[in-house]
Amino acid sequence: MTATKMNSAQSVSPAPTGTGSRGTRLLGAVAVCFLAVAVVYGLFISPPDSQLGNTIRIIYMHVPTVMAAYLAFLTTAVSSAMYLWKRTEFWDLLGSSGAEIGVLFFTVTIIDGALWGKVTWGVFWRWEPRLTTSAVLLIMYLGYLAVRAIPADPKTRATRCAIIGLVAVVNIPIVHKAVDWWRGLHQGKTVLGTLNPEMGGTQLFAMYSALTAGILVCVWLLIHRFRAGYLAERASDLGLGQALEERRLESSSTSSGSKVSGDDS
Amino acid sequence: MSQTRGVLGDAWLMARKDLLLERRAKIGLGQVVPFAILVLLLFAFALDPDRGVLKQATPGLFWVTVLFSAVLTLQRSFGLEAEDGILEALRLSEISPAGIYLGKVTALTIQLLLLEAVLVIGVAVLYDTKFVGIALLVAIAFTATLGIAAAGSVYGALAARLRSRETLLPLLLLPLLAPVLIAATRGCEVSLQREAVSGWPWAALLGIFALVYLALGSLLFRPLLEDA
Amino acid sequence: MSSADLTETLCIIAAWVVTFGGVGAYAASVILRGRRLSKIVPSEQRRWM
Amino acid sequence: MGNAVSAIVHLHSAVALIGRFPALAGVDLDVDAGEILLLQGPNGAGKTTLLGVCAGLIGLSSGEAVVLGEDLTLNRRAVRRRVGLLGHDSFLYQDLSVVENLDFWSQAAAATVADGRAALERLGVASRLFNLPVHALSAGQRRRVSFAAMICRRPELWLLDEPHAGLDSSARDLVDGLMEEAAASGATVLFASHELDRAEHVAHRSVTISGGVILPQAPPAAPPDARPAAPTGSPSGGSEL
Repeated sequence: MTATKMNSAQSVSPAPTGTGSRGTRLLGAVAVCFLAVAVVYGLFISPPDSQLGNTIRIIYMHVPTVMAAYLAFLTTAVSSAMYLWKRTEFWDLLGSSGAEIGVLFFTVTIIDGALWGKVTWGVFWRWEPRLTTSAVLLIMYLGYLAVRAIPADPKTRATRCAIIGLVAVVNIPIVHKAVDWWRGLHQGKTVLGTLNPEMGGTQLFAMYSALTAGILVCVWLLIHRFRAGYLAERASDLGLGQALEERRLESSSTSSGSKVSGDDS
Repeated sequence: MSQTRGVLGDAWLMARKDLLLERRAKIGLGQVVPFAILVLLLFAFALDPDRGVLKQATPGLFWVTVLFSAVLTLQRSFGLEAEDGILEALRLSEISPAGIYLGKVTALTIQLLLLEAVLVIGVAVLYDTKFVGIALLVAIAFTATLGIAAAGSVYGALAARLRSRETLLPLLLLPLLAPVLIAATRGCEVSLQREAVSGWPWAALLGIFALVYLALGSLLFRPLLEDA
Repeated sequence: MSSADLTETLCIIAAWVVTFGGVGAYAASVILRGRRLSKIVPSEQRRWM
Repeated sequence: MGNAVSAIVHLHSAVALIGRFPALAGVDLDVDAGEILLLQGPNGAGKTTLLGVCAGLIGLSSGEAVVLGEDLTLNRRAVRRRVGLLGHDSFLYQDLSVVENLDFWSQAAAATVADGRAALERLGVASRLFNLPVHALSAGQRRRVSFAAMICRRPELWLLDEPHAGLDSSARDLVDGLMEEAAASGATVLFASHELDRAEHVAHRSVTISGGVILPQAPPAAPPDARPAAPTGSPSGGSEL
């Protein structure tokens, strides 16, 4: 809370006590407005679809989450490439934030899709191309997070994750194509294939406000997750200066075999 | 002379060494091939052979068996590079990272193709499969195997130095190979004339997969060896 | 017919609850993590743009 | 302190992290051409890490490192072809035979197969062992093969991690002879050893490393923290967004 004296003397606003800032609060407020509109129009005002009936209300959630997930994974892919080029912590943290948020939105997407399937087909899962693709991609990025969770030197971890981020993203179009061709042989009702291209005005309005809200929430989450990751790195760095001091002190106490930790290789 | 060896020369040096290692240690022949045959037997136990399920599912079962065997082969292939400081020695050597990668892919492709040859005999005998459309089958087997080796070598090298490599490699690799499994299985079904459409698009998709990962792996292997 | 309507209503509600609940819970966890870490990290390293 | 230009190895305030552990905590070291330098110190002092840094395998998180004229903070790869590292690990494929290993590693080092065979001979590896797989060798025999794989690279800088360990006395004499011969022909040798009576006999000079720093030669006058403080890692990137 107390504003520590900054060397630049001019901006003496207190340091933030969390990952929020004026920008994110503004962004969050706008997102909440769009969400409110989406709830009101999506659940109450807009009429049932001519073909989908009330299940279009699930699509209002399904489409924004899948777009948010792809936006997050796109962020991860770009960040992975940028990390391997620039090697800065910024791109590493942004990439890992994207992967985590993408996994979150993909999980929600798949659950929404299964619920839609339950109403439409009577079963939760029917190997619908988009859902199948999503499931494969979700597991691919769970692997990214699994590697991320392995304790390692920050640079090592960053390189591993950047490699996985790139290897995974080029697979997305291939998985799409393969699954499309595969399911194309027994085409049935698909989630998006049944959308009426001439949706009514309120339906379109509900869809677009939900989509905007989804993307804003995704960006908002990315910023906060990035900052949380940045803080976590700084918190781990805190030990470093002390570790260096302790390491040097080992030499003054000439007791051999006073090894602290880690392997000497 | 050695200065002009180039990436392909490096790859050949690595691949020759890997094949020599297999000839000496016979892990693939002595352990992976029996495992693959065992999986074929297990599938027969799980899916009653008299109800025709086994026959219908043969292409899928074949490729699932290949995928599992590929994971084992990759564990072995990169496990021995991670032992005894070999990775450090390779970094100190003149072999380019792309050469190491392509060498590993070459050796793995050859080993897996030989394994598939044994498995083909296995399904022919055990599942009573009649092979038709050989050209397409060969094309699919080659492109699929190259794709498995190309993508697998990136993740194999990445996982090799991690303590949890046995569990991590399948988690990373198998979803990545999902399109290979789909394309290879459908392509073989078409070739065995279960479907009345052309199978060559599947072979093309497998070829694209293999080329994409060969290019990516060649680029990524340097950071992979240096920093991962 | 009414049981189908019930399923439909339940599934629609579940979809919205899962979406808002899942994303909301994640957002809360990130915010709380940020607050907790902010107490540890010195303030001069906590300047956002 | 030798001057930085002619030194084969020049480290200044070198900090190297293994994970988040500072294995080197600010090393200052200069080694001149043709020198045989003994690196001594307790287990976990940072000897192996120091050799890894000189070989260009381990990066610095801060400080300076110039080895064989190559600035390792800019490029760690250029130096690798010019050094030979004998580590704790054998650097050999266990399932390949002695000659198969040497053939591979000599070609990998852009040397010829003949170089590899000559090195084996130089190390006194009996020809009856040539076709045995490496895992069937005794520890001392394997060490000789590793040594042969190293010298067939014709390194300008020898980095040896406990070269005497596990060797019989004739092999130790052989190793000492090789080091002296290398130094006489202009190469530089940096080796870590616990066997001081033998090592000090070969070495021109010795330094002690402990707690990730090189101890002062004279009785310690300055406290260890009088060394130039290494900036603690606060990587670039900053708090954007």
